[in-house]
Amino acid sequence: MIEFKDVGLVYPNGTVGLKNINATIKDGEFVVIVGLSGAGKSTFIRSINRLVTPTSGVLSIDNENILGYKGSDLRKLRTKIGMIFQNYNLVKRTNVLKNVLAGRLGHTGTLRSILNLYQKEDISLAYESLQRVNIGEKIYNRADELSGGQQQRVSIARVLTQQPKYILADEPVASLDPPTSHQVMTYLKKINKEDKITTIVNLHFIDMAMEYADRIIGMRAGEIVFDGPASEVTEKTFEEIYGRSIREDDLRGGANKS
Amino acid sequence: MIEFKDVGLVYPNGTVGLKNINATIKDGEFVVIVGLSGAGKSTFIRSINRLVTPTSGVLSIDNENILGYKGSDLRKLRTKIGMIFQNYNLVKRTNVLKNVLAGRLGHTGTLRSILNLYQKEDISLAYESLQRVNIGEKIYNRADELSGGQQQRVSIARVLTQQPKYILADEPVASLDPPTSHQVMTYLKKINKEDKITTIVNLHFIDMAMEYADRIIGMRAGEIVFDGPASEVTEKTFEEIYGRSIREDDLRGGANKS
Amino acid sequence: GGSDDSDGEDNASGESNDNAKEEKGETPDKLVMGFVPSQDSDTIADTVKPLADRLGEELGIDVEGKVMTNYNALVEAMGSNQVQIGFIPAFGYVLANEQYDVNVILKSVRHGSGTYKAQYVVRADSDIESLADLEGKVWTYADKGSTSGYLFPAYQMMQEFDYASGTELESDFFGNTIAAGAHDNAAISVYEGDADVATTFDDVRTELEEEYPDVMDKLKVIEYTDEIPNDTISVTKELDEELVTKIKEAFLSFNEDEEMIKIMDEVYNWDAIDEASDEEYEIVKETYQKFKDDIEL
Amino acid sequence: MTKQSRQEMTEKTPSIYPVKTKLQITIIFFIVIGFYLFSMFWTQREMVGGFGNALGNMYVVIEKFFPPNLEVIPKVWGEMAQTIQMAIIATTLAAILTVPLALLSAQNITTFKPLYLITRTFLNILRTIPDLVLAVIFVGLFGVGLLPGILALFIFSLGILAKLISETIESVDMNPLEAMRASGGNVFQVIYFGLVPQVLPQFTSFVLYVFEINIRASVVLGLVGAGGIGLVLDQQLGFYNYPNAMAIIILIFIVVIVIEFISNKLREALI
Amino acid sequence: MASYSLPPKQPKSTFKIVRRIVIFLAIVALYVWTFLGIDIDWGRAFERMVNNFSRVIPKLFQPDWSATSEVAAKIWETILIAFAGSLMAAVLAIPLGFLAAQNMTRSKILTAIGKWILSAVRAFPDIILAILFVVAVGPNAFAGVLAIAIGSTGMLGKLYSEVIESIDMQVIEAMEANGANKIQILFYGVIPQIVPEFLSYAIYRFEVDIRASSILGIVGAGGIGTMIIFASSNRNWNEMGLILLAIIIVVTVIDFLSARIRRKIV
Ligand SMILES: Nc1ncnc2c1ncn2[C@@H]1O[C@H](COP(=O)(O)OP(=O)(O)OP(=O)(O)O)[C@@H](O)[C@H]1O
Ligand SMILES: Nc1ncnc2c1ncn2[C@@H]1O[C@H](COP(=O)(O)OP(=O)(O)OP(=O)(O)O)[C@@H](O)[C@H]1O
Ligand SMILES: [Mg+2]
Ligand SMILES: [Mg+2]
Repeated sequence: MIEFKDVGLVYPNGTVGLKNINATIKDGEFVVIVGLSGAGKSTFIRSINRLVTPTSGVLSIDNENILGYKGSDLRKLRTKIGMIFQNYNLVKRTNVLKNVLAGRLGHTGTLRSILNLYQKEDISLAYESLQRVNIGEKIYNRADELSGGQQQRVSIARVLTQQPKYILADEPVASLDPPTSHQVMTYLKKINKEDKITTIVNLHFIDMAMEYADRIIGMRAGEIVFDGPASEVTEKTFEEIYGRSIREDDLRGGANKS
Repeated sequence: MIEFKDVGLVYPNGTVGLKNINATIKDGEFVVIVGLSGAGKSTFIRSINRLVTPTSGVLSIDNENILGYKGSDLRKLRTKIGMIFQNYNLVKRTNVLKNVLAGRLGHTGTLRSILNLYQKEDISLAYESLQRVNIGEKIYNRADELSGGQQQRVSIARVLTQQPKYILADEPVASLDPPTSHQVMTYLKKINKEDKITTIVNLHFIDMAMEYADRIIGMRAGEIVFDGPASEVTEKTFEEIYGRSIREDDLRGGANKS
Repeated sequence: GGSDDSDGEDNASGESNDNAKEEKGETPDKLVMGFVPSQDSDTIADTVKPLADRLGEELGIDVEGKVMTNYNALVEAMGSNQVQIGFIPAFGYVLANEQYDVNVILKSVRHGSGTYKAQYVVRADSDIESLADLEGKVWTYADKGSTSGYLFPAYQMMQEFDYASGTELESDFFGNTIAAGAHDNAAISVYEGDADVATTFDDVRTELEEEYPDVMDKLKVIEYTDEIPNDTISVTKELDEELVTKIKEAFLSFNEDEEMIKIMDEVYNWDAIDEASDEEYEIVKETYQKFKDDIEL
Repeated sequence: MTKQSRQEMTEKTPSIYPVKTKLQITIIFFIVIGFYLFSMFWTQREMVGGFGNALGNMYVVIEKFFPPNLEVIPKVWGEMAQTIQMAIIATTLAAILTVPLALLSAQNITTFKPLYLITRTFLNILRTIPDLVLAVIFVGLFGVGLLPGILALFIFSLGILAKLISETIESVDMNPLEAMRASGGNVFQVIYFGLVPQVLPQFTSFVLYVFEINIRASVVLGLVGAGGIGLVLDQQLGFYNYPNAMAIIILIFIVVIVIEFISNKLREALI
Repeated sequence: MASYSLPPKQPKSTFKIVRRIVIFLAIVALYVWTFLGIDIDWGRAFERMVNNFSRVIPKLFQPDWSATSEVAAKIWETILIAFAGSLMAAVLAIPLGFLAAQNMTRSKILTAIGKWILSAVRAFPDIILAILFVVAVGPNAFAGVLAIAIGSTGMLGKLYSEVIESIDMQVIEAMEANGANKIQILFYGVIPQIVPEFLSYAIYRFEVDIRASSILGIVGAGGIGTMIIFASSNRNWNEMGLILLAIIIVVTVIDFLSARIRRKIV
């Protein structure tokens, strides 16, 4: 369970990233966060595995406040949270299998991992994960030989190999075309259901959000402006999230918005 | 007027890019081409300004077959065709005004352009174009300081400055979020109507295509599978273009498709 | 005392290592002979192997010959007793003697003499007849470390025209000076008219004859310096007296050996090897001392 | 994939690298290491002393360089200046001539293959000639003086610069160039507007890098009578004035640092 | 359009204008200083080149084949020494490269120290390195190996640190996000990204070391550089021609081989 209590975050340069965030995400949920560029979606997600650190409030995971975590506590926390990035963040020149095994790093001793002495179980787990996202035959290809959709699937396999309790995905489909986007979202959803992994995804597209989410959180300027099941989303919600003047703006050209 | 007569294109490596293309695009039309990745949309568009050269058939523009063009003929042809790219293709380290003035290169002598001796008219034209896409105040910013939507607007201004008879746009909104995408499409439509510039746009999204197009051309595996007004598009057309098994494919994950 | 180098490898012949800090008079079972070819000669040999091999045979000890292109390196190597026998030009010997008490035992004999001279070369058609005519002219020499190219002629002129230092000589007596890098380059500079006088060993022109057939006619020698002692064969102070004597005898025995005479002549242009003592190099020392402070900057 | 075959594949867990690549890399690795061991053995075979006193001996020599006699720095300033001037001229010439050569030897710009291959080969050969040989040949041609030194530096820098810059050109974003071409620009315009802004910062830092190399190469120039700081350094070493030599080294070090500083500032201003 | 709507003039801060003028003036002054300081008689230089051309250049193209076996032996020695030296440098430069890279050593002071060490090493002339190592291990090939190793470390370390500074840090973030520790990130995230460039630079340096082997002459290790010195002292242009040919062949072969190896590994 992830609990935000009055969480706020101000970046060192003074930009407000999060403001008064209150939300509880229960185990096994599939939550999609939507909002305009700069709304604070990434900041929200990255607070959870402490890639950024909120400056006020309490953020607890499994009933422990994680905001004070350091060193090995932090690494242990991160080991149970998998993350998927917009640009896949694979090591381009390394092969797919090794990229996926990187997901096990948190569970493997330093020496063992440096010497490439993975346990058979780990390698077998990695291979299974790759097969789950249907890319088992590419294990020895280098990551940069794959298409965008394939790379994103590898990064999902990496997270699966990590066997996390939570998965965070920061705009996992922003660089992909629509059919491939659907593929990737389908995989995420499948994993969420099959493995009961709590999944939090950032998306730009509210339509796609509605198709996959159990619950949608809408953000705007660092605040939560909507929080509820996908079925409750209305035209009005849309306006709340994207700002009431969006269509007009569109037509006028809204020079400074994008 | 652009006329494709039995146009075919085989890439040097043997890939068939276009097959038996027959189509006539009348002056002033706003045509959107849709199709899956690899369908041949880019190949189609790039044939028109000869960034690729069809290997068979006749492609005439304003009643002249352009397939044999070389050197200065080719440059003259390109001067009257403006092109907008998915990744904006701006020179990142150069300021906006200079990027836009690059649209005048075809009209300016080499020496003049290298010495930055643009005619007053050219500068004024560039500035006006920037104002038309509502970005006049950014003229001295470097291109890499702008957001994606702003960069795409600069690239539209560049094309406007070229004062072309035709505009080609190869997935102009694929890197943008939906509100910004609509903005950009709106500008393109506006220019098409105001200046009577024939416009051909590639899109992935058939819904967006239907919103803006006068006419839609659907492609699949290098061939035209649909050609008609947006109003004639049905669920069946959709299936024809994207292939009947798309949803299934999606669910199965279709390892090698993306 | 030094610790092991990073590689930590030990050398097979490690025990033979006798170094600067040990007692005098050791007899190593391998000798290293360093050779810095003298720029002050018409052929510049690039090998020391024939001499090293023969010496090894005579002494019954392994002798390794090494050609080095810089005498600082050789002097330092003798200082740390990495090299025990050095073939060093006169000037290098003076340094080695001053810094590390290296001792001269032998010298080479060229053209029947244990010494050589430096010469003043001018264009044959110039009106320079004597050193006095050089005033205000352009002087070129190999480099300031060259005994025949710079030290001796400069000393000679300083005495003749009463200058206290080489710097003064260069700036007040001559119009300009050029360090040409090598004796042949200095002579060519005069030949081509870039300079008026070159000071070189005697006789650099023979070396140029092949490329510049008319060099003998175009360039004339107006003056010579005092005699400069030839290249030395020196040993480090750590070497055992007895061994030194044996080395000396071995070298001297080459003078009786037809085959060695031939090698010495062909490879090094030597006629023979002769005994030498430190006193003979006094004149070089004096010259060196004169300039050491001057070069000091 | 049938369920059964999947099961099979899962059971025999794959190795981290495909066996073939693993084998090849292992072989290459062992060849390199083997050759290294051989060359280490070979180079050490005639060592007499072992490492027993290596550091002690070095210390004795290093000690002689200290304390550096900083008083000489003002006196050698003229020579340092001359070295810098030669390096400036050589670097400038190389920077200018590099432009056409680098363009001709960049595969993405010169699509006419024979021309590209000829330039490439020419540059490769140019780069293989040692600076010492260049200096000697130019002295043979021009006699002693500044010119042969400058020319040797020039040719040497040209080889390095053209290689580095052509590699930079090959890695630029070709999209803007295509956009320029699509709007009817000719070759020169495309290069000037699309390529130049992209490579300019790299170009500057490479030129300054080569400038630094040229300053340090001045020791070679001393050998051929081209003067400069290298000659003075040689002289001081020759007369056993080690503290003076150390001061000169410190001066060279300072000049190198200053160039690096300027290089960084210029790059910041350009990027 | 009768009147043009020209854009507003670019707003430039006076600081920038002043800075630009200062840089411009400084560069002009630098060149004026340079050309005033260097005086070359171009007419005479040209005349001399015409006179000397036939003395030198044709002979370079008539290599003295009789020296073939000696040149071959020397170049083999050179390859061995340069190989051992550059490989040692390639390894020594790694820690220094990391120390000097801003994105790895997140301390400004350590980075500065790293960069200073590298600059200092680069400022040391070959001849002094050679003297130090002759004293340390005697006049032999191994002294040459050490001198080359140290001499190359300065440049390789600098190039390495630049490569490290340009890696994709997002990948590192991804590994941080799944709980990897610093050393694991180094081996999984950093090293795969830098290996190809490190390899290219090391091989490039190997070529440079073969060419610049005159240092070997100083330490009495022979090598091709010594032959160059003697060929030039004896004005033996034919032999120089052969040496040049040998170097060109060897460097080209190394280039070819290394390109193949690199393709395998990268
Ligand atoms: N490292 C940072 N330092 C300062 N400000 C930052 C930093 N990262 C983000 N911000 C600012 O914080 C705000 C929220 O950014 P965030 O990246 O969370 O938005 P987002 O919703 O993920 O947007 P996008 O859709 O563009 O990814 C923005 O105004 C952004 O400019
Ligand atoms: N330069 C090329 N050489 C060889 N084959 C090519 C080349 N460019 C494109 N192709 C191939 O031609 C076919 C059509 O490609 P095209 O780029 O026109 O598709 P597209 O519809 O634009 O796809 P996308 O939506 O991915 O841009 C594809 O199979 C593609 O792989
Ligand atoms: Mg974000
Ligand atoms: Mg396309």
